[in-house]
Amino acid sequence: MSLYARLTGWIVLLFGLGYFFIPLLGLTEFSLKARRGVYSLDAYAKIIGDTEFQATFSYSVVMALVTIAFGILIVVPTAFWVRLKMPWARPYVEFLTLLPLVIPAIVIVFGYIRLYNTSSWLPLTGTVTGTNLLLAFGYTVLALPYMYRAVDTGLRTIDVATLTEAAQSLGAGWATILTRVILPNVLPAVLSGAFLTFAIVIGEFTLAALLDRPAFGPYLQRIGANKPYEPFALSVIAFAITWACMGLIQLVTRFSKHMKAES
Amino acid sequence: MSLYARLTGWIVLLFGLGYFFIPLLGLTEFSLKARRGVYSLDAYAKIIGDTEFQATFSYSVVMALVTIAFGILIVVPTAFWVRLKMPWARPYVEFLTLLPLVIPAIVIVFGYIRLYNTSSWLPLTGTVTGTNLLLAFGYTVLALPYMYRAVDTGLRTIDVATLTEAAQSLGAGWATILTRVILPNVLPAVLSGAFLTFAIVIGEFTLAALLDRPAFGPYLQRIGANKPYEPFALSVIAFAITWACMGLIQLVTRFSKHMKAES
Amino acid sequence: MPYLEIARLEKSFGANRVVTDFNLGVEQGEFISLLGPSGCGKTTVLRMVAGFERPSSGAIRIGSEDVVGKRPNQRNIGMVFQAYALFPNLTVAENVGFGLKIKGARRDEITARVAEMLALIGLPDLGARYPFQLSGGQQQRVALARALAPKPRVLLLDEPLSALDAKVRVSLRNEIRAIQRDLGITTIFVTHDQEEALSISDRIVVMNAGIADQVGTPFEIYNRPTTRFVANFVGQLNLFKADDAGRIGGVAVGQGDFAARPEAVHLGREAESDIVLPATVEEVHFLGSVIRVTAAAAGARIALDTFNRPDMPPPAVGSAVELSLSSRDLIPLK
Amino acid sequence: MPYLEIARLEKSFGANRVVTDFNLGVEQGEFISLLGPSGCGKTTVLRMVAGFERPSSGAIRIGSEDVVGKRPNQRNIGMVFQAYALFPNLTVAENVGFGLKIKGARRDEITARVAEMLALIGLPDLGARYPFQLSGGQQQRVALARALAPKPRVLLLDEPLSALDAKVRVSLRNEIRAIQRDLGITTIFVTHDQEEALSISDRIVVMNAGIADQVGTPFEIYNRPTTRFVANFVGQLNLFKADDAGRIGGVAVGQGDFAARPEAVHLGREAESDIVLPATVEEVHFLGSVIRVTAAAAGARIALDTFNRPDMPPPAVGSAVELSLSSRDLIPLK
Repeated sequence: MSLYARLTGWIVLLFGLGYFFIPLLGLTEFSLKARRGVYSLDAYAKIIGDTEFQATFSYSVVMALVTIAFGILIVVPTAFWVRLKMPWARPYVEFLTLLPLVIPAIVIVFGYIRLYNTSSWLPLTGTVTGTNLLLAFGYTVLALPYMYRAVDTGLRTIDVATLTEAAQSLGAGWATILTRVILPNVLPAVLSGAFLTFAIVIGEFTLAALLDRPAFGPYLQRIGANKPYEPFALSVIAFAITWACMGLIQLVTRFSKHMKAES
Repeated sequence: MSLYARLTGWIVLLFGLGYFFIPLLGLTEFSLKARRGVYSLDAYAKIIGDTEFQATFSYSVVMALVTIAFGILIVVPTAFWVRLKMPWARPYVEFLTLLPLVIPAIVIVFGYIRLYNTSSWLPLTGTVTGTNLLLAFGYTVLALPYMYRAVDTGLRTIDVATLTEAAQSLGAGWATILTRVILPNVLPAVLSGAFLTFAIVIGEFTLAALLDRPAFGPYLQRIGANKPYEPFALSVIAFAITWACMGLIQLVTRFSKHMKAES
Repeated sequence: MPYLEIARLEKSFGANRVVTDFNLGVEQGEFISLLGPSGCGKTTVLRMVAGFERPSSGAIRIGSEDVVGKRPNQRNIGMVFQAYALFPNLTVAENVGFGLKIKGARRDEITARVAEMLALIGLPDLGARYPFQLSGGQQQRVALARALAPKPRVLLLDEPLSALDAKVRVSLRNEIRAIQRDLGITTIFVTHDQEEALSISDRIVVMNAGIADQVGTPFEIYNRPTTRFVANFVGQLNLFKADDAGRIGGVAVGQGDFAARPEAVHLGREAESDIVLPATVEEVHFLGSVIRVTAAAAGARIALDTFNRPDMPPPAVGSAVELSLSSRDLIPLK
Repeated sequence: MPYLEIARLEKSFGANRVVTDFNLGVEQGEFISLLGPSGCGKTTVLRMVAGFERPSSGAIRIGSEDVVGKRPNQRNIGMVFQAYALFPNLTVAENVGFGLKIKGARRDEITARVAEMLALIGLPDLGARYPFQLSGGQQQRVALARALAPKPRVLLLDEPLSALDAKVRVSLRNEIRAIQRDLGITTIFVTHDQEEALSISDRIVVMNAGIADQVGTPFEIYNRPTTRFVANFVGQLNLFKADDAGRIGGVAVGQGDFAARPEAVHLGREAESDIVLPATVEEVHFLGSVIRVTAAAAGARIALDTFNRPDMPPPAVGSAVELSLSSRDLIPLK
């Protein structure tokens, strides 16, 4: 590669990083200015000490974990089965999983409220547990595209059909094949889908607000509208969380490369 | 394939479709009830006749087209160059393009407002055109993951390096290679990214609301909070639009298959 | 009675019939090749024996038990795939031991059997490696060991050498044959490469469009092909047409078309040859140990093979030569 | 002076030197093969001639003009790739005409030249097809036509046959050679397949670890290898060690190691052979026209080739035989 190409590469990369990090630096700098004239962590201390922050944040973490569990249970067997036995259905399934990306969340919520309101056949919105469950379902739908894509990409790196046949000829049944052959080989992909789900659930606003659940997204919004410095500190915290998730994805991806020949 | 597998397949598919369409049917049914006791299109007529609907919708369409143009100009050459000359940079670029998925939109907006407010070095938020530009930039960032993934997937189906070398050995320069060899072969991918971008921009709420622009997303939200039947009709319309976009993606994908050997 | 018996096997995908009235008996310990062009149904036959496809009709008996109704994981059949298909998350030793673990064998049994298998394939020290750390040839040997470890009744090889380099392909095919002889395991080998099939089989089934055209030893198949397809697909063929009087080069051979192998035609006159044809050299291809000369004679293009001789460079293109062959080496074509 | 001259060419990637002091003169119209194992630097040499890699040092002259400083699209060199690399969005005719269109040729000129090229490769009627509608062999022929259409000064072929089936590979290589002879175009052909290189080259450059080990005609390379690497890589080799008195089988040959090609060793006594060795048959591989027998003799494994004879089945494994060879056929190894 010529020096010229290498240079162009670095400039593009720096530009891209700048695109994201300059706003962030501005944010961070401002968030440290809560005490007049000097830099301080006052805004951060105030937020972390806020019981509402603690409550909403832990609520959202629990919801994220539930969503991830739902997602894995639905997506892994489906994606496996579609790849193995119904390749003709792949475009349809892919189409289905793309829907949540383009249907505004608000449509999903209106639909749910209408279906499960207190006077319906299954009055989920009538109880707290029911509403929580509904929220988790909503989140699962929102996260579906990412989870499915991740798992499907993971499945693409292995030869599902031949590995399955090899395991069958060695005497393995379906349960053994799924747990001992397929799952271990797509684990990195599943984890990367899980981290993405986590980041999305933590930041989500519309669903939680419309179902009136005490999640982190609406809290972020509320603080943003009413306080001077705290929203910026919160943004930095939110960014740090997503950053950590992305870092974990990268780590997992790198780890998975040790387990495979270049594909 | 056994009958059993085929049956399971159909059941899963029907279940998946049901997951999305039953709420939608509920919505549609309710949206037709604006006139007491009979089904009517009153709610739809009211909305389509609403000048605010027309204004916000056409505003969002224009913004979507501008966003798509920005996206293509940024993404196609970048993705091509990264594949061709900087394969080592691919994980980093992919990482960058994933960021908008996990950084809450609110963080991006706060950052922009802070950077480009009326007292900054580039007071974009001071003028309408400036704010519109800022919104388009924001949308471009939001759509980046989808556009980049689509184009990168498109590039994966062709052998970029060898095709480029073949064109070079036949006397072609970079401009010819990009316009006559690369772009025609990733056009279906570019279009599918464009439709996805369109659907996202049309439904987007946070950016438009915080920058206070008259877009379709905030209008949807406002109507949803204040009217009895119209929100449901609007949801159906929004769904129809996204549905049309998805249909176009499928059409383009199918069309592209005619142009390639199975890959 | 044969150990593995396939009787009146048929398979259709929709309206497309890919295997028609396939019959084959394989003796215990025999090495059978299914040879044919792509799409001839050879892989489908193998997959029906393995249980991955269900026959439209017909029977498959192993040791006189009909296995058609059994699932693949109940058949106790070893299979080696073209794509190796090693489990990427398991080490070589874990791969080889996978079948035994599924069967619930004790850990020390598994360890012993894995060591035995790794020694058999000549990779005793690679048990702790992961598949991606091995070369293609090593991976395919591990796949063989994995298939053999649970002591299957039949070993199926689905083009196991196609993904390998030419040199590795030759050495591994000899190794597979040696191991198969050692263990005396009944084996079916699918390939589209005639040299591969000729070199390692006890018997060959030549398949064409879903039908078994000819079954026989490599020597029979090559020297006494019974159909025009077999004559053409296995080895290169020169076509001679007898004249109206039933003669070629003045020698009476009977009416019709005849084939002669390139090694049956000689450059210059040979003592045993009764047919002599004047010819012009058109192409000379130096292939290493063999030089293939193409010459125009009696209105046809005749290919002949001659061994390289360091003291005698190949004939020049365009030179006039004599070709000779024995009328006994002519194969009448139906 | 040669038409294409490569002088003291070197290439390093970082600390890794992949081509060392490479010198070659190619006459106008000559067909040269670069032959070697993967990683020997043969493709890197080709890519430097094409302009896709920049040499670390050295000169590449075409018609006495140094092209090192020129970009690939300024060199007027035709290139055919292993992966065909046809533009999938263009028809066959548009692909073939691409280079001329770039050069700004008139439309009727392009149409005429495309028709001429399609006739040359034997696909005159496929101009309106898209690449995905063609077989691999057809695609590669179109790629050849595309490379030749703008009348390049030099034609470069980068393993053009590796992705094809065995039968197509042989017929296409003969076709490529015929077209190259017709047009008289200077050609460099990169391959790792020794048979391919031997069969179609005017001269072969055998490369090993970035160095040109030997340059010569196929006959020279095969029969008079100058290094042990060449002797081993090109063709199969039997190794004979002379005893302390410099004898093999009682015949004085001189000290050291000797090689003999499998076709130089005969089964049974032959008139011209002065060395006779008792042996035991270990393996018999029926390859079609040739039967390869491996026998143990004088403490070594000797491979020998003999032609198939319909009236004489191959020898049985384990039988005692005599091997004979002429001491003149021994190649001394340095």
